[in-house]
Amino acid sequence: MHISTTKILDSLSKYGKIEKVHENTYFVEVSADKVREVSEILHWKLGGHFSVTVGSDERPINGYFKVYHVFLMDKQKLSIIVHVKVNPVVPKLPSITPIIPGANWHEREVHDFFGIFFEDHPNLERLILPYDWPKGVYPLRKDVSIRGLRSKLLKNNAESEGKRKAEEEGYIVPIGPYHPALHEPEYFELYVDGEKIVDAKYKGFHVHRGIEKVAEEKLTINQIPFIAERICGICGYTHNVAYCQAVENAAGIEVPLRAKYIRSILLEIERIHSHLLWFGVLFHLLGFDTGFMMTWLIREKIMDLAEVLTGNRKNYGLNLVGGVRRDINSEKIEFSLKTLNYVETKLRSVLDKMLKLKEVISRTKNIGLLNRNEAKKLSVVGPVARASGIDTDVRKHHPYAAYSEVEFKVPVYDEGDVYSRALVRYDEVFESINILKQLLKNIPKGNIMADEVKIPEYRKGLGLTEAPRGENVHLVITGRDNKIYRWRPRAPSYNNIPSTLIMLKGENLADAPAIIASIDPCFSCTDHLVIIDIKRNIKRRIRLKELARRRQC
Amino acid sequence: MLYLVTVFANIVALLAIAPIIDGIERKVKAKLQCRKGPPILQTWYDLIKLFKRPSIVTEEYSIVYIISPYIIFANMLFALALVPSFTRISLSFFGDIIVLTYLITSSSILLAIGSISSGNVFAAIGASRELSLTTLSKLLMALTLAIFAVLKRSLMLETLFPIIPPYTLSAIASIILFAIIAYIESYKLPFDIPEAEPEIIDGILVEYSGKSLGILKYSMYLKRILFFTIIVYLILPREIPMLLTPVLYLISLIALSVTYVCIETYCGRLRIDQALKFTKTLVPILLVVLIIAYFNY
Amino acid sequence: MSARLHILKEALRTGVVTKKYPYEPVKVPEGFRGKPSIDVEKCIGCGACVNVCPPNALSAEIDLNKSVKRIILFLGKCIFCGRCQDACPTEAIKLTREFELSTLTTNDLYQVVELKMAKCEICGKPYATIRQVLFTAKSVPKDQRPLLLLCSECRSKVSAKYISYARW
Amino acid sequence: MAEYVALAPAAVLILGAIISSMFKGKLGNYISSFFSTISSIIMCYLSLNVLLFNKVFEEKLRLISGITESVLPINLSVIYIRIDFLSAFFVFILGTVGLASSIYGISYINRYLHKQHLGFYGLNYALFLCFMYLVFVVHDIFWFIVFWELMTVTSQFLVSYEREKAVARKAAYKYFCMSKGATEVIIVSALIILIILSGMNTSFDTIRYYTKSLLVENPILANALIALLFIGFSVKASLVPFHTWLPDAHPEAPSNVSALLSGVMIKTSVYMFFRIFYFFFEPTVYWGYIVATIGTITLLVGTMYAILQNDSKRLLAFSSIGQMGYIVFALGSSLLLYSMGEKSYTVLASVAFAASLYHVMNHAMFKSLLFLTAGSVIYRTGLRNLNVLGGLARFMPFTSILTLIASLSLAGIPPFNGFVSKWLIYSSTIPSFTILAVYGVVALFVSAITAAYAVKYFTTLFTKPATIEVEKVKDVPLPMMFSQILLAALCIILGIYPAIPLNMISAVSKAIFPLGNIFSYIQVFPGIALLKVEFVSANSPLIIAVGLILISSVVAAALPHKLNKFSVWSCGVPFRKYAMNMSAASYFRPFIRSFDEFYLTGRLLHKIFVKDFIKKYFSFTKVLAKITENFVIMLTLFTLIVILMLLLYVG
Repeated sequence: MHISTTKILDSLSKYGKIEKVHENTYFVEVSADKVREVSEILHWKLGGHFSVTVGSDERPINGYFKVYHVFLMDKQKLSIIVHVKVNPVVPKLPSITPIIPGANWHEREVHDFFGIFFEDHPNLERLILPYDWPKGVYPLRKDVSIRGLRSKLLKNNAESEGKRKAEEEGYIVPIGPYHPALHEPEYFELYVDGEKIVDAKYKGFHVHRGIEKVAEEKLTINQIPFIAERICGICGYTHNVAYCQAVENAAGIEVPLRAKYIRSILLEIERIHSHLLWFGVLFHLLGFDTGFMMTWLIREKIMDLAEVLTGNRKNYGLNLVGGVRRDINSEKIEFSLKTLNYVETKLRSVLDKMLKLKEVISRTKNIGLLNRNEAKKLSVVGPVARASGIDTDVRKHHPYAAYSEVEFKVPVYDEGDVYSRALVRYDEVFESINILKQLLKNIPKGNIMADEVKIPEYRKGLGLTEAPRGENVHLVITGRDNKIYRWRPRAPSYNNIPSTLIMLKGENLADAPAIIASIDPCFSCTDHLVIIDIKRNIKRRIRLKELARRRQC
Repeated sequence: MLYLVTVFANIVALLAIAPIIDGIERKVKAKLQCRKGPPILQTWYDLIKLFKRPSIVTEEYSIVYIISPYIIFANMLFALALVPSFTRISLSFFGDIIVLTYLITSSSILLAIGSISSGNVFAAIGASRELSLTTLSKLLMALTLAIFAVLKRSLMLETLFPIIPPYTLSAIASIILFAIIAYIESYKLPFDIPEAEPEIIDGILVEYSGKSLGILKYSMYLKRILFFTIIVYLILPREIPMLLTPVLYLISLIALSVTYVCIETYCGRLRIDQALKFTKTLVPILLVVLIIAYFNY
Repeated sequence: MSARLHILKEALRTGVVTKKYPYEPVKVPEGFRGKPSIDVEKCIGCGACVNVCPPNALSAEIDLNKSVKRIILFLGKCIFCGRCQDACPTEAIKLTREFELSTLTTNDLYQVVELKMAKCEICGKPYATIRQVLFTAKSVPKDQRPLLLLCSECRSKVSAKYISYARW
Repeated sequence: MAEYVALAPAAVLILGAIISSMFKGKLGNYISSFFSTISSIIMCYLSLNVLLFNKVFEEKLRLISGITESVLPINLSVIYIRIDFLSAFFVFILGTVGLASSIYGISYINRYLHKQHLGFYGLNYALFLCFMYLVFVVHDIFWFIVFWELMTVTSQFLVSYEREKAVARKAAYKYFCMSKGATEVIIVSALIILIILSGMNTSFDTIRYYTKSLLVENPILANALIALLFIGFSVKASLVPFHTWLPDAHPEAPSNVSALLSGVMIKTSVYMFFRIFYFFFEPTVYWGYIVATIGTITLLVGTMYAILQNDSKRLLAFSSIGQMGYIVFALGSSLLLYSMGEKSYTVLASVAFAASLYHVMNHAMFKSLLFLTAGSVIYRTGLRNLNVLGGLARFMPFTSILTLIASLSLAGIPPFNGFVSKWLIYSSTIPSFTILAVYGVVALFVSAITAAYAVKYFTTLFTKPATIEVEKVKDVPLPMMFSQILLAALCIILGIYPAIPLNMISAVSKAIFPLGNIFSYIQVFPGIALLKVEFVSANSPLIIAVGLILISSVVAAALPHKLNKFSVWSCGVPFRKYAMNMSAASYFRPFIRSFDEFYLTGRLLHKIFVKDFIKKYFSFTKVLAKITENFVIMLTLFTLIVILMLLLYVG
């Protein structure tokens, strides 16, 4: 049942004023009490999915706090942004988490940084700020400056650990910030009974660096791409491109086609090297070190290719608002096609043999299950969604850069276990290779930088890209004198990590690292996670009811 | 007296080559993974570095946690004394097979007690896995020893060793099965579950450090050498001249460890319940071979 | 079983890939962005690179009593993005292909370029380096060249007077 | 006076019982413990005299003839008491364990001061010891059954000592019914013997005279008698089909009593097994098979269920069943190997016989020590739940070392006594290449599981960090400590110098074992006993083993050893001691999971034989009760029977 764009816009118009910001992106002004209704329609009825919630302190401009809920309608290739005015004296807003559980973290973050209170949100505790952060200081508000905050910090009160009941049966296993299985600082606490995981919690955000505040106060528009690129240690270039596209959309700058091609080429190179890295990590977690060594051996070739094209293995540093800084001559295209053929033949022969090994299959088949309904509720993105039967891919549904000029297939599986996520990534690597070939063959002539780059103030822009881990959303509000007023980067793992808590339940302790790694979490993008519970199997009946009650909230 | 001297010489020689064999294994594994790999003496360098370091103790520790590495080391030394290595002379007496199984089990039991009493939850998980695996692999060990005893009508290693001459089906089958069990016991990859590095941070050895960790690792290498020597001497015929035995023994030792490494590099790690299921499937096979051996085919 | 043999064959065919890095130097492609270095002859101390450097690795410092302007490049903060190379009018600062930065003392990572500053004719306050004045002189029409010798305040006063005279 | 000395321990005990029953408070306990300590010392003295200096104590006790003469044709006035070698061996065990548990009881029982009547405990405890002694010593079938019954009654009172706990009452009731049922069977067989064979003469020698050759003359009757006696005594020995009472009864009794229950009481039936198979009847092949098979099943079931338990004393109770399995398996294999008759098997048969008796002594020592340590943990913390307990090593250092010794000897680790007896069992069964070889291998496997739950018992109690706040717990008072040290010392001595117990056993084997002295087949070395086989190399392994251990520990001590403390590594998060440690229940979860079928069949059998059987039994009795109450039906039934009798008489 394909709902046309116009039909959506009419049904939304009765809720508030619709304003077209740039090509197929609409801002809908909605009053506070209608927010739940609109999100219900957009997320569940019209087949779109909730993407991000952004708060912004626009008192200097129009004297209000603003909360933007971004919804992406995949089938109709639309992005709808519902925004609500919040009066600064009593910052209160009805929460949409009861309808869309995926918005849980987003609203807690807005509460942390802007002090906006969300009514009947299940657990509106502190998500990102450390527990010794002074109460009532909301960092992203305009009147708070980052200088001089250090003195106000409270003394470090370690979380008091309640005494447990005497006859506890199970025990806690901390997969903590420094754990050999996961190469970034995140903290899972698994409640384990025997070898079975009963419950899991995530307490995270150990590496939150507050880049949004730094970008607003210190950096100019053309300096932010370089910090955007360093959000993630593996998929940095997608953030760079997403930011530049957001500003270009906001300012209405037309990027030349050749620059778009170069951007897409490097995005695909980054996707291949990220997926190969993931395969290596997975084989290492399953104890199959030869696979780890072999996949990374092939990945080295891709890193060398990136080094030739951009001058650096990982931080390409290629983008500025309005275009690209370095061109690709025919000799480089020749070199890239040669490496791509080598990589493709090598991968065809080695990687699918490794995926067919008995122990690899037995350790990944139907483990860490996430069914389609759970995935839709938590609005997971990228390979995790595609492995659970949801067909979302920003390159196909919201084409950006040069993706509208190439044909490619989006792999979708519906078992939703670790093995199907591996298969999704396996197909995507080969899809990227054939996209790269198409791009390199018919790259058009032309200059690589938009001729005049003029950025008006207080314009809103939405930048979307498909990172290797999922859809990447950057919302930008341009500011005065070459600075940005508000910049909200949302990395894909931000939506994916809550789904690990569901995947981990009932699984074996030995599979926990493989499950956590299966969503390919990039913690520096979203940074971090939490704790545990103990299962008493003596009084099994009573315990289960209490566990069920606790899980509803 | 000469007898005792040769036995001690044997042990000292084995103590020297155990880490070197492990070094060779690491080198071969690296080559199979397209890596250059560390030098052969790397294991010795690690051990020496570990022996220099003081061992750190947790607040929760108890005496067992400190003394168990040394008792395990002593067990391994005694086991090595029982087994003929470079020379055929060894300390065997009637029924020393049973003492051998007891030594191996008691070493893994002491390791489990030591690691649990370190108080760390990962050590406890590793220890519980280790105990489950040891009890089952001890059953397999007991069955194979019964087969050997039935084949050779004696419980003495001395009489047992060249088991091949009567080329019966059960003799060959028992050697293959013993090789599999040796593979499981020496924690080669599909079965290195107690120290599963990524899952429970080196499980059993997580709280050990410095000297005690060095000794534990050393006794693990000795355990591997012990199993290799038993397999080698099961095949080595008795007639070869005295001088040739040490050289032949060394070559076959290296060959055996290289084959084990080749298998190991291409296997992923099994979960504890899968590993137990695998060991359970071995039991009926062993019973069948035992019955065949009884009617000495 | 066949899968494992195939991988074994593949591994043996590719042979050893790793290199003993410190002993065998790693060759680097020609477009590689290494550490920047300032060419002292060409640098005119204009500070364009200082404005454009994202992590503020480059900073400028004016020493009034010695009337000297220093451009300081601290490699510890540098992210090798090459923006300074694009912004430099005289291509003084360039990215080399050198990437090994490990040193025992941090001041190896500093590169300081000291340039004498020209003093303003009227108020005598040093306002720009001599080279910068010469460089801008080339692109300024002959009749306004004397204005270049004044600091920005005096120049605005003089040119304001100059305009008011012209109107009558 | 000398000939009354055999009765001295019994007399002292009865005196102690009567005096102590008068005092309600601590005095009751002190008096009975004092008297029982003296009597156990006398028992040890007597048995050592018999065993080592082969003195013989023999009595004929003449009762007041008036009562018994007239009523029954059997002349019950005379009680034959003789301490021959077999009973001396068991009396020695009773003496040592009794000594330890009575001294232990002095301070342990004060725990029940205000809750229970200590005098009642004193009375029962002393009588229990006295009747056990008499059971070992009496050589008269009628009086044996009397003392056997009294022993069950007194132990039943001791098990249900904590009256207010319903569990204890139910366990004692179950224990009493099962052993009562068993003694019915024994009484039936005794009657058959008296009536058909020995013509009302109840002394053991006369019975032996008749039964010795019975197997040849009338095999059916002989086998029937052996079967009845075997079933009767196997309930008390908790062999598999009848073992369900033990795991409930032993944990409920006070710890020093459960030490006696596990250590000595279940050995009384082993004593009778030896009597039946060696003293009264000849060992036969098929009985060898039956006994060995039941022994193996018992050791498998007992150990497999011991691993599941999370309650310290219940775990020990199940382990007692397992170890009883070992003893009966060794006995069975000695029967089988002896009756096979081949020359090569006689060596193995004598070794099996020695192994069985040796394991009886070892098991008595380390099991009672384990129960005493569990008791001292209960004395200090009041808890038996292994999940919650832990980390006591720092507070109770001595008890933890003693438990380490006991659990290592239970696991059968070389220097301790468990190893030698188990080692003898294997070296007698595996090389026999009969069905016993398979049983031997199963026993070897099961010994690994015993080691596993020994580890579980020791680590959960002492080394694993506790999951509750363990307040300032001091070590146990002196009397309890002394008894534990006594038993631990015995464990080590019996382990390192097997010559001592083997001499005792050889004395026993000379008396009743047809093959004569076992020393002709065993060569004893410190720490290990080897079979006298042609090619035994001359060296003594244990000395070299001890040498190696010394060397490695010296090397270890030489290297600089600085212990600096650091917090437990828990991935960078502050280590929460109570939350982050593994509970006892999840110790062997993978192992137990992999043997699910075994436990399923166990549960199934339990359901069929026990639950359904009791349900049917109760429903049946209800119906029967209804019939008997109803007068009319009874009357008609009675007349019918009378008519029937008349018809028969006439016909």
